Amino acid sequence: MMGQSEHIAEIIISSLMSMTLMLLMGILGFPIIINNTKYNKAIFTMKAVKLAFFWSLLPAGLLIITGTDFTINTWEWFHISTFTIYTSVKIDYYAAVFLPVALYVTWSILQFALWYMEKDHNIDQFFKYLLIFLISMIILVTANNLFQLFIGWEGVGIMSFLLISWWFGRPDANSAALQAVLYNRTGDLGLFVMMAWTMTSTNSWELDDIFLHSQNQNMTMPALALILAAAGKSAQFGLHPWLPSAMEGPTPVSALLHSSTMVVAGIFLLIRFYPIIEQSKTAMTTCLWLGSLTTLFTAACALTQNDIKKIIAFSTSSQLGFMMVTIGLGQPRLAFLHICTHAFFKAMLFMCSGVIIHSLKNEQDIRKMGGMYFLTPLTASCITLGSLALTGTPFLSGFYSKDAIIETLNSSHLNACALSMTLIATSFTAVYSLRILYYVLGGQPRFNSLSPINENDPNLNTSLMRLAVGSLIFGQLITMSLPPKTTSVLTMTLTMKMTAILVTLTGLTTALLLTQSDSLHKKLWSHLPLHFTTLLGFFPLTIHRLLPKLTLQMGHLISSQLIDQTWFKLLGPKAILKSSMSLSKYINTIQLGLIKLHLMSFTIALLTTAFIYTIMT
Amino acid sequence: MLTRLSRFGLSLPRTLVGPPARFVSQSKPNENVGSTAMTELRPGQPMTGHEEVSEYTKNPDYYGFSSDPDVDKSNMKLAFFFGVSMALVLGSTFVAYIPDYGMREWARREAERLIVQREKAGLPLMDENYYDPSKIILPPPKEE
Amino acid sequence: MMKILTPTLMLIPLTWLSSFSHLWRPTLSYSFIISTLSLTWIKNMSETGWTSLGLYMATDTLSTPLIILTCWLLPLMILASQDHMKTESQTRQRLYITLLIFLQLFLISAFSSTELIMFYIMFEATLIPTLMIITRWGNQLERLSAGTYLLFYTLISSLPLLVALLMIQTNTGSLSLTSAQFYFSLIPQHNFLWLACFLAFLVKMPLYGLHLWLPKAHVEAPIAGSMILAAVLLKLGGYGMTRISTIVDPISKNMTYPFITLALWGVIMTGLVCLQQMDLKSLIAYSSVGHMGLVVGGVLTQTSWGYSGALILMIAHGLTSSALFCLANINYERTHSRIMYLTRGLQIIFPLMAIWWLSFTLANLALPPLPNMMGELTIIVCMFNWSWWTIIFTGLGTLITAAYSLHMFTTTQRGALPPHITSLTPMNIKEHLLIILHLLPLLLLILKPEIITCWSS
Amino acid sequence: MVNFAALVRDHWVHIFVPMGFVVGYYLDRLQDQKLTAYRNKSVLYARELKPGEEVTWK
Amino acid sequence: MGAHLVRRYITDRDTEPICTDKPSFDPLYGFSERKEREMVATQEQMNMAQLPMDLRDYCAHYLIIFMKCRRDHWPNISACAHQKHDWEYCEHKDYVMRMKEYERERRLRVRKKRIEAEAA
Repeated sequence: MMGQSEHIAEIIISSLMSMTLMLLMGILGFPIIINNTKYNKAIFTMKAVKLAFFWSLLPAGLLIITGTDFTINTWEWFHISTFTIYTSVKIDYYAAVFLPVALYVTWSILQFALWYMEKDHNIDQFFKYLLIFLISMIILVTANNLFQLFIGWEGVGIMSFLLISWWFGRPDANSAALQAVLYNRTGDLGLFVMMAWTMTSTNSWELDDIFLHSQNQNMTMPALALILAAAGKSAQFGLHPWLPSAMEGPTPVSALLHSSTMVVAGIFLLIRFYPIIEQSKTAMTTCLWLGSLTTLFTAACALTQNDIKKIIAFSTSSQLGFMMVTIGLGQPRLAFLHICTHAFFKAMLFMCSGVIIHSLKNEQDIRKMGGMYFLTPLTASCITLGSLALTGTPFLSGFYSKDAIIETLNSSHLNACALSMTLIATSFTAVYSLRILYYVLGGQPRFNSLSPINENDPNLNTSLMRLAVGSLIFGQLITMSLPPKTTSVLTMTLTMKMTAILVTLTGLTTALLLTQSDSLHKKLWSHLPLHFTTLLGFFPLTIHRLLPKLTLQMGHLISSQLIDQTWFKLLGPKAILKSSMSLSKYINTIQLGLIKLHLMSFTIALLTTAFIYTIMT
Repeated sequence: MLTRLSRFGLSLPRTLVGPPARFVSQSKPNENVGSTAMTELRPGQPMTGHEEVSEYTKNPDYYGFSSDPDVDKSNMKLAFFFGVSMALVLGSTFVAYIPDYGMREWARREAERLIVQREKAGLPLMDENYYDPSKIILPPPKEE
Repeated sequence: MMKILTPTLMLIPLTWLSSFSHLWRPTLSYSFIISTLSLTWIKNMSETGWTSLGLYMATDTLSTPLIILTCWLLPLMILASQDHMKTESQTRQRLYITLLIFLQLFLISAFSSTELIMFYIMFEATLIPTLMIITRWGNQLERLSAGTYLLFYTLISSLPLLVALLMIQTNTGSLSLTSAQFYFSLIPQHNFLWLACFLAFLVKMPLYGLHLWLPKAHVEAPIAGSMILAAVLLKLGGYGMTRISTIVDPISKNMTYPFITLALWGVIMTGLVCLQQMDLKSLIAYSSVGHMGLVVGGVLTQTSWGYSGALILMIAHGLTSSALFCLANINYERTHSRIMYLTRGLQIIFPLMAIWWLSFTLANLALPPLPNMMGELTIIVCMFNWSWWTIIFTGLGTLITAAYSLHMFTTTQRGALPPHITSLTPMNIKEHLLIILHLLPLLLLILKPEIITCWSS
Repeated sequence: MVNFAALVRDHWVHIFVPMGFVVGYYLDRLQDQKLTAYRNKSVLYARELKPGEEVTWK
Repeated sequence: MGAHLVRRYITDRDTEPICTDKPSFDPLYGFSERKEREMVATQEQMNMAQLPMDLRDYCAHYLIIFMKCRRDHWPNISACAHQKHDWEYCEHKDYVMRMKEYERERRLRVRKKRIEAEAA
C-alpha cells in the first residue's frame, strides 16, 4: 500500500515536472515576445537557452536517480464526435536525456552564432527563428500524441525552410529551402497514413493507447508509413539529396538543424514508435536495408566531395543511416545513445568548419585550404577531436555508442550483406575524416588570405571548448549513470570485439597511404569510377531535373491546356455558344421586319381558323 | 573665367565626392542583394510628373483612410475600436466562456444521475428503446 | 433571427442618407457591431439541434459558423474597398456598399432558412449582387465574359435543383428541414433526383469538371468581390450539399463514387495547374478549387467525420483565401500587375507584409496547429476510412499544395528585386488592420475548434 | 451645453441600426409567440402539466 | 556474423536448429542427473526494485544488488564496479550455457539424422 510519504512525494514530483515543462516553455518563449531594444536580444536568447538547459537537468537527474518518467495529460483540446484530442506531454527516458543534450548543443551554437553572424543586420530575427525551431523540436520530442508530434514535425520543417533561405537574395538558397520542404513533405505522407490508420483501427492518437490496441493487428502498413516519414525527415536513401544542398544556410543553422536536432527527428520518431515497428518483420528488414544502403552510399559520396560543409553533411547522413541500422537491429536505446553522442561532435565539426570558412573569407573548398594547424590551433584541435570521436576511437563519446552498435551488429543473426555494407561505411568514415584533416590542417596554406586569421573572440572559444568537453566525457557519463535496460553482449571472440577498431584502422591506413604517395595518387585516382560519387549518384542530375520537368509539363500541357482550356471550355460554354449561334442565325432570317410577309401570314392563319370554326359548329 | 571656374568648381566637389556612396556591408559578400545590401536607387531618372503622388508626401503618418489627417485619424481609431477591441476581444471572450458548449458536461452529469437512479430502481442500466413504448399510441390496425 | 437581419436591412438607408464625407464611417462601425452580435448564435445546441427558431429561419451548429463568417466579412470588405472606390462618384460608392449589404442579407437568410424553397430563392438571389460587382467594378475587359460564365454556370445547374425541390414538395407535401427526418422516406428513389439536387451545389462548390467560372470570376472581380466569392459563396455550395445529403440520403449510396473520384482527381490537377501559373490571383483561385475538392470528398462520404472536417476546412479556407486575395490586391494596387514574375522580391521593400504573406502561405499549406490542418487531416482520415486508396490522392494533393504555396511565397517575396521596381508607396495601417482581422480569428480558432465542428462537437 | 439641434442634424443617421435591432427583437418575440401554438401538443414529448403550472415553458 | 548462416542455408539445411524454436530432445538425455535451474530473486523483490521486464531473468538477484549499490553511492558513478561485474559475469555464464544448449541440440539432430540414414 502506498504509504502517506510516497503519496506526497509523488504529488511533489509530478507538480515539479509539470512546472518544469511550463517553465521550459516560458523561459524559451519569453525572448520571442520581448521586442524592446534595451536588451541585446541575441545575447538574451542565448542566456534563456542556457537557463533552460540547467532547468532541463532536473527531469534528467530525476530519471537517473529514481528512474521515474511521467506523462502529463492536461487539456482536452477538441473532440470530433467520440474522438478526443488531448494535449499530452511525455517526458520518459528518451525525452529526459535528449532535452539537456539538445539545449546544451543549442546554447553553444547560439554563442557561436553571436560571433559568426555579428555583422548581419537582423541578427535578432535570426536568433528568434532559431528559438522557434528549438521550441518546435521540444514539442516534437515531448509529444505524447500524434497530433502534437505532427505540430512539432511540421514546425521543424518550416523553420528549416526559413533558416536555409536566410540569405534570401541568393537564388540557390531559395531553391535549396524549397527542395528541403518538398522532401520533408513527401516524408509527411507517411505520417498522414500513420495518423489515418491509428485513428481508424485504434480510435485514439495517444501513444499508449496505440501501443496497447495494436498488439494483435498486422502492423506492416503503419510501420512502413513510419519508416517513410523517418526517411523523409532524416534524409535516408532516396529522399537524401536535400541534406547536402541544405548547406546553403548559414553555418550555425547547419550546425544546429542539419546535424544534431532536426535530422534526428525521423530516427527519434522510429525510436518513439519502436513497439509498433518491432511487430512487423518486414519493417525491421526495411529499416536495416534502408539504413545500410544510406550509410554506404552517403559515405562513398563524402569521399569525393571538395566542399568542407558538404563532406560533413554527407557524414551526418551516413551516421543517420547507421542509426537506422541500429533500429533495424532491434536496439532503440543504442540508436538513441548514438543520436546524443553524434549531436555533440557533429555540431562541433560544423562550428569548426564555420570558423575556417569565416576566417578564409568564405572559402569552402578544401583544396584551397591548408596549414590551418598553425593559424587556428584551437579549431584544428577541435576538428581532430571531433573526427576521432566520429570514427569511434576508444573512450571518446563516439566510441560508447558506435562500438556497442557494431558489437551487436556482429553478434546478430541478421543477414550478413547489410551488416558488411555498414562495416565498409564505417571504414569510409575514417577515410573522409582523415581527408578533411589532411587537406584543411596539414600541408602548406593554399589560400591567399589577406586578413589576419585569429581566434581571439571569447564567444567562439568558450562555445568550441564546451562542445569539446561534451564530446569528451558525455559518452562515459551517460553509459555509466543510466540504469541498464538490456543486457550487453558479453560473449565474443577477440577479433569480433575488435572489428570496429580494426575496420577504422584499415580505413585510416589506406587513406594515409593514398595521400602520401602523390605519384600513386595521380595514377590511382584518375581512372577510378569517381563520376558516380562526385555527382552524388546522379541524383541531382536525374531526379531534380526529370521530376520537376514531368510534373510541370503535365501541369501545363495536360491539366491546363488539354483539360481546362479545350475539354471543359469547348464542351461546356463554347459548345452551347456555337449551337445557339447557329440556331439564332437561322431564326434571325425570319425576323427581318418584312411587314407584308407578317400581315399575309397573319390573315391566312385568321381565315383558316374562322373556316375551321364555322365547319366545326 | 571665374564663373566658368565656379561652375567648374561647383561641379568639381560633386565629382570629388564621387558617385553616391554605395553602401555595401562588409559582411558576407555572397549575400549580395539579400537582407543587408541596399541597392543604389536608379540614378538620373527624371521625374515625369504624373507618377502616383503617394499620400505620404502630404501627410507623413497616413493611416490609409482619407487624405485629410484628422478624419484619417478618427476613422482609424473608429475602425480599430469596433474591429479589434469590440469584435475580436469582446467576441472571443464571449466565445471562449460559453458555458458547456455542445452540452458535454450536462450530458456527463445527466448520465451519472441516470445510472445512480436506475441502479437504485434495479432497472437495467440501458434498454434498447429511446422512448418508453407505452407513451406511443399507434393508430389502430386497418379493419379491412 | 431577425435581431441580425433587420439591422443589416437598416444599413441600407444608413448608407443612402448619411452625408458623403461620413459615408464609410457608420457603415464600417455598424457592420462590426452586427458581426459581434452574430457571435451570440454560438449557443449550445438545444434538444432538437436548432437554435433561435423562427417560422422560416433557424440556425444550428452547421449554419452558425458560416453566418458568422458572412457577417465578419462585410466590414472587412468595406475596409478593403475604400481605396479603389475613392475615385468613384458619390452615388456609385453608395450603390457599391448597398450591393455588399444586399449580398450579406441574402447570404444570411440562405444559411439560416429552414424551408428549402426559401434557401433556393436566396441561393439564386446572391447571384445578382455578385454579378453586378464583378461586371461593374472589375479591372479588365474580360470581366464581362467572367460575369456571363458565372451567371450561366450557376443558373443552368440550379434549374434542375428547382425541379427536384418541386418534385419533393409534391411527393412529401413539405420542404421544411426541421421535419425532414419524418418525411424523407416518402421521397422517390431516382438517381436523377439525387443528381439534380447535387448538381447546383457541385457547380457552386466548383467540382473539378465544372470549375471554369471560378478563376475567371476571381481574377476579374474587385477586391470585395473576390473576397466574398472566395470566402462565402463557395461555402454556399458546401452548405447546400450537407443539407441536401441528409434528405436524399438513401439514394446517394452508389451515386457518390464518380463525384468523389472527380473531386480527388481535381485536387491533383488544380495543384499541377497552380504549379506553373503566371497570374497570382488565378493561382489563389485554382488553389481554392483544390481545397474545395477536398471538402466535396469529405461531404460525399457522409460520415460525421466527413461533415465536421468539411466545415472546419470551409471556415479556415474562407479566411485564408480571402486574406490571400487582399494581399494580392495590395500588391496589385502598388505594382498594377498580377504577373508574379514582375512583382518579385517584395520582402526587401515590405518586410512586415512578407510576414503576413508567410503566415497565410503556411495557412494555405496547412501548418498543423492551424484549423486548416485540422480540417484537412479530418477529411484525409475520413477518406482513408472510406477506402484507403484515397490516401494516394490526398497525400499527393497536400504535397503539391505545399509546392505551389511555397512557390507563390518564394517568387513574390524572396529573391532579388526586379530592376523596374525602385520605390513603392509604403503599406498603411488600414491594410495591416485588414490582414490582422483575417489572421486573428484563424489563430483564435486553434484554441476552441469545437464551434466549427458541425453536428458532432 | 452641446446644442441639441446640431447634434441631431449631423448624427440622425445613427438611429437606423439600433432601431432596426429593436424592431428585430420585437419581430422575434412575435414569432416565438406564434410558435407557442405547438406547445405540449407533440405525441412523443407531451407530458401532463405539473401542479401550479399552466404552461410547459414560459 | 553469419558463420551459422552457411550451415543454415547451404551445407546442412535440415539439421540446423533455428535459434527461436524450443529444444526437441529430452533435457535429461545423456546426462546422469541434471537439476532444474532455480530463480534466486523472488517476484515480490523484483517488483519492489521495479526491474524492467526483460531483465527479470535468472541473474536478477545480482542486478538488484547492483541497483541498490548504485542508488546508495549515487554521485560517484564508478563505485559499484564489483557488483556490476558479478551481474555481467552471471549474464555471461547464462549466455554460454545457451550456446552450449544450442550446440547440443544441433549435434543431437545430426546424430539422429545419421542413425536414421544408417537404419534406412
